[in-house]
Amino acid sequence: MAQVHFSSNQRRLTGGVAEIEIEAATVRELMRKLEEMYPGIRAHLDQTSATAVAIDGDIIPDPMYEPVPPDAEVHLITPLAGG
Amino acid sequence: MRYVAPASVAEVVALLAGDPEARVFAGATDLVPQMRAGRPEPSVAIDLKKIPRLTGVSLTDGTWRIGAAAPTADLTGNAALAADLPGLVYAGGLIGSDQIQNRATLGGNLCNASPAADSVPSLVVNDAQAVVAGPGGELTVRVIDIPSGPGRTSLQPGEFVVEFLIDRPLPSTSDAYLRLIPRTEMDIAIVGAAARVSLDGDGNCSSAAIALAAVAPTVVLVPAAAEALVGGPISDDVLATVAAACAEAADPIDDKRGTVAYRRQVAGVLAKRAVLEAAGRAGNGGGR
Amino acid sequence: MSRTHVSCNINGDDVEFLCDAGESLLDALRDEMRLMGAKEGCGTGDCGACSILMDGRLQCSCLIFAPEADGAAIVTVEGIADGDHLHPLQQCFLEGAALQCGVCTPGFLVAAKALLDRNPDPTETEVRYALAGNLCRCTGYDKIIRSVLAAADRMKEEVAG
Amino acid sequence: MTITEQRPSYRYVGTRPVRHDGLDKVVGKARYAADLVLPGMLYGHILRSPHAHARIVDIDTSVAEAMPGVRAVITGADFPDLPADDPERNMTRNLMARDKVLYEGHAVAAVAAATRRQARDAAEAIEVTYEVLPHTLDILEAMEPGAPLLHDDILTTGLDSEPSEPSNVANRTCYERGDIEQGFASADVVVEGEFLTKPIHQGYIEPHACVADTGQDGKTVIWCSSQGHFRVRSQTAAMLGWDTSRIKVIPAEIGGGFGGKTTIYLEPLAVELSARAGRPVKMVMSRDEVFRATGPTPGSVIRVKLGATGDGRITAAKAWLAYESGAFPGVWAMLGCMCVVSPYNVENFLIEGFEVVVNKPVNAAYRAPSAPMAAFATDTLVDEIARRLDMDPIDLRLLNCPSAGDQAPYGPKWPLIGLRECLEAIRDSEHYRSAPAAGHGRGVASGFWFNIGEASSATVNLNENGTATVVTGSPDIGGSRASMALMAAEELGIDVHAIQPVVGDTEVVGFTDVTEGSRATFATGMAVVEACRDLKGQLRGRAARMWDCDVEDVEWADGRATHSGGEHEPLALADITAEAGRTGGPLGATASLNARGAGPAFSVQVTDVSVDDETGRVTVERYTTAQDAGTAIHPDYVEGQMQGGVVQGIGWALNEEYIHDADGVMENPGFLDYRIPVASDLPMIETIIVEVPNPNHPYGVRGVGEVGIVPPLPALANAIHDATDARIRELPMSPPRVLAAINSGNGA
Repeated sequence: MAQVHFSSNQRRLTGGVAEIEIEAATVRELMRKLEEMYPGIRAHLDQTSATAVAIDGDIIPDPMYEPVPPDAEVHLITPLAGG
Repeated sequence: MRYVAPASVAEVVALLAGDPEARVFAGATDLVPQMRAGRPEPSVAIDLKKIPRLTGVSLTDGTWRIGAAAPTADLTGNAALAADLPGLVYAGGLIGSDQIQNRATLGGNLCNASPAADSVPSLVVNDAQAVVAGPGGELTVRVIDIPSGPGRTSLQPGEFVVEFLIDRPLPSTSDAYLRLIPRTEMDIAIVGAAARVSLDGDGNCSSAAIALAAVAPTVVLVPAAAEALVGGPISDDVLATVAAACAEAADPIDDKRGTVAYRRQVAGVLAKRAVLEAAGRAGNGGGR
Repeated sequence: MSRTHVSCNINGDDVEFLCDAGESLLDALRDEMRLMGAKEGCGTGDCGACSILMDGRLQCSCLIFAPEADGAAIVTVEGIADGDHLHPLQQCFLEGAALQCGVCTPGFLVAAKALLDRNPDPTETEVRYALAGNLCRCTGYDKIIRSVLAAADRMKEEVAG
Repeated sequence: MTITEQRPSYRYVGTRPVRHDGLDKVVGKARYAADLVLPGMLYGHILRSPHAHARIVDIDTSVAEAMPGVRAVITGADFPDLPADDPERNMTRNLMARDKVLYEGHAVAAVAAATRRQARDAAEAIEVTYEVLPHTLDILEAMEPGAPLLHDDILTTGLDSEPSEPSNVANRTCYERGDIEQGFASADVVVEGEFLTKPIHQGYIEPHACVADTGQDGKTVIWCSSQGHFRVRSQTAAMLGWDTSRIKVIPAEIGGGFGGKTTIYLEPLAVELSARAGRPVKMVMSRDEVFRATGPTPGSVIRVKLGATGDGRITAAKAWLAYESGAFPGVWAMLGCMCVVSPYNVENFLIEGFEVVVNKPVNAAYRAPSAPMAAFATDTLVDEIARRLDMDPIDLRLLNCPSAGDQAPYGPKWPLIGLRECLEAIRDSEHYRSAPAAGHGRGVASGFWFNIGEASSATVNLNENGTATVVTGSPDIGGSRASMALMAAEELGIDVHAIQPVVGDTEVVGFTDVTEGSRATFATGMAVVEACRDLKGQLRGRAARMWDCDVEDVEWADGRATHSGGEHEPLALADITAEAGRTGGPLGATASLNARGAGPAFSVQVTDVSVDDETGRVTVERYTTAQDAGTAIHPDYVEGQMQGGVVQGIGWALNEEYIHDADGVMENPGFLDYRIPVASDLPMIETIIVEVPNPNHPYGVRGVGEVGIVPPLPALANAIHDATDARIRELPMSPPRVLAAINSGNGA
């Protein structure tokens, strides 16, 4: 089970839930399940530019097909820019 | 635009007389940036650097003659001049980089008429005269009478500066120039202050002149500061009076480089320091 | 308007070119002579990337009207090596990693050469002030200053040796 | 100096060879974009808005089109208008205004003509009728209801309730953890302040330049100066509405970028002008244009409040950050939020950030974007805590230092990081152990930057003489070619100068993301290593064929094949490449990857300054920086990045700023009054390379390009305070501002 953490912005869509466990093999599956649980969350993530995920601390900018290891820690965040 | 490089003052006078859009230049360190910023090109750019009289630096009969088109590097490289007029030479060595100092000139620094021109306060405290050529021949004008406002001079159409005349300083006399810039090089002065001080045998100040840059539309002489100095030793009290007189004489503006309050305060600080530096050299006999 | 004819010596070669009177020597070197070593970083004499020597004097070629070069001897970065033998400054810049992007490097080399020609044994402070007219945004100047000092040492050794 | 944690010893990695592209650069032969000349080439010139905010009523190009030498004139109407949800829409509207100009310097039209002069004259002859609109330049003013609106479609995202009216605030970002009330309640010391910074330009010495040659076949070739030619291709395609396969981009040498060349400004205009004129078109910006129209980093207003216990443990942090993005929104406030307290373990925090548009040039990335301003606030206040508690500022930071497994404020757990090692390196440095000279003030600060991975490709070809060519898609902005060659040399076991590292164009190497986020040596280096390892497998196979043995019996080490049974004389790489045609053909390998596991970067710095208390002039007397490089592949260029970052930070702290007049016109668009540091302003910048290898890279590389710019802002503010008792919370700390602070006696 991956642990998915929500930022305070995102908690508006999760009814205040800060952290849940989800069984998902890929980010795509994880997103599908999140959308089922919290309708509108994907649009919210797009709108707030939270289109990257951090899986066990590694920030992945375009993650849809990314595998999610068991017990991974997942955060939904902004893709980084750099100079 | 046409480019011409006449060989004589008379040719320059004739060119200027025939074309009000013609312009003389030497280093072009102001002209080129102004053209790039959109100022119209002159019809004719008259290069003064091929006229030996305008690029020479010489001492004759107790008077220094500095060509208006001599690059300031030729001042800093002249040991005898630097011994006599260390403040002026130091000021010339502050104008931009080595690259700039191989082009920039006292004539250009004066006639571009920036209130922040580094060499002008030193010319003024040394009571420099400018030889001006024009349709009516040559005349000699005090340098302080030439700037009339930012970018403006009292020179009439067809006139240009040929050379500067500065009497050698008397014994136990020296000058100094200090400026405040944010970096160590390459900036325009936020404030500049020049001082010329003469000491008598007792170490009392016998004559003085203080001039400020970048605190008014033109260079400012501060007679009140000079008066405070003359007649006694250069004490902390006197220096405080000098600083206050300079802050009072300053009439600056707020702009991208500094504020009114800053310029007033620092004008006093730099004037005080310039007096001390000049007096220190004068106390060692000055340049003689 | 007819163009101005200029004859001069560049890096040891007598050359002639035509230019507009208001054109900078920098543009003439690059456009007419195809000498691309001098760069335009500012066009106003503030960055030194276009530094050249004209009659032995270090100058910003962006501030020189091209016709001023008539009769002059000009040295650009392309002219400071002795054939295939690099100038000690060039060698020390390479060994000392004194360049990152390299666009300011030609100007620094010419300015540093002007310094060492006039002062073969400069202090760190003298080097810093002599190169204050050359902007570098990559290096923080540290390795440039060290490399100029190293070149000065090497040139003294060559003279002594 | 280098302080290294345990790691393998290497033969080439960590050495300091002369860079491969160095010779061309010291003899003036290196080819930058502005150096290219093509037969028949025209010159382009852009007409720019004189107004900060105005509606374009009409553009009349007829006079310009009839002028001598003019071959093409274009305006915004000549490009497709991208739909509102297209991610490149703002980019295209920045390159050429449509409907409205949003800042002074915004491009309105462009001309191609036979000479530069003709192009400029024609551009100036284009008649634009503007309806001038009210403008807004100040972040806080722009956030107010009723402020002049730049866009009528910005509805702030991230608010508790969806706004119904548009505003200049693009988004609100929030990070929150623990109980902030309780955190402050348990604090013995609470410090807070508001910190202001101005927009700062990257200040690369080479202005933007490109040449485009568009043929009758509908294809174009672009030579340009950029940090990423694949992005030039995609952005140019987006603006033109073209398929990317019609565009080939050839990277020229790049004369500095620092983030400012991660986006485009000229290329689609040059392509379109070239298409219309049927001739190649060169476009080169003036320095003035670079300042007015290309990428500064944002100005900011940041309010931070910190609480700490009496023994120095930070218990709570509250941060409010507003970043101005220029005329179109960016991601700057979000990044600032993610960095603002990251060098500290804080259990309770509330971080809130706002992205605000104003009538200034559109911001671009600049070296650790958004982190320096955030650190300026936080690390100044941390210094105040240390003073209040009479604690050593390094000890205070060590006490609150995160390490692997701690939760970073922006969410995930920290991987292996080297902040502690950097703090210890400074604490133990000769600089820190010796007292500052009399009258000098000392300041310390730390900084964080993420570093990123992204996509990279590399092709390594072995030549018949035993040399190798390494082709990557990463423009080299600071010596990365030398790093690629060193890693390839280490892998293949051949001399670093037997390797020719090359930056390939968009048609000869696989897709590679922009050189940004300190990623080139990390991610592209990883691709080079992967390709080399593939080649080593091939080399073993070829040796097996030459020896007629099983490949399992061939080992590869130190650049040669050895037979495990010792039955054959070892074969050097050159022996195998010489026979390659007879053993299966040329030897080459390609690797393309999306690099994972970028290692976060930290830097800790200490500086001593003197302050003239009568004029407010600050002199940097001494400076030492420690930075975790992971592994320094080429230490010279690691030091160069560290020193360059520090000096850019010094410029930002002391003198650099965008100055606009009341009409929104930039007052200092040149190096005379936009004051980047000159050589005589500085001491030597002493470097301590800390090496805590990144376990996710074959050689332990972290990026080194960015984090060095983060600590100088607070380090200098802290040093100035130490020297004068004046706490300055607004940049730049120029002489007038420092003197005003001294005059007002504002000790914190």
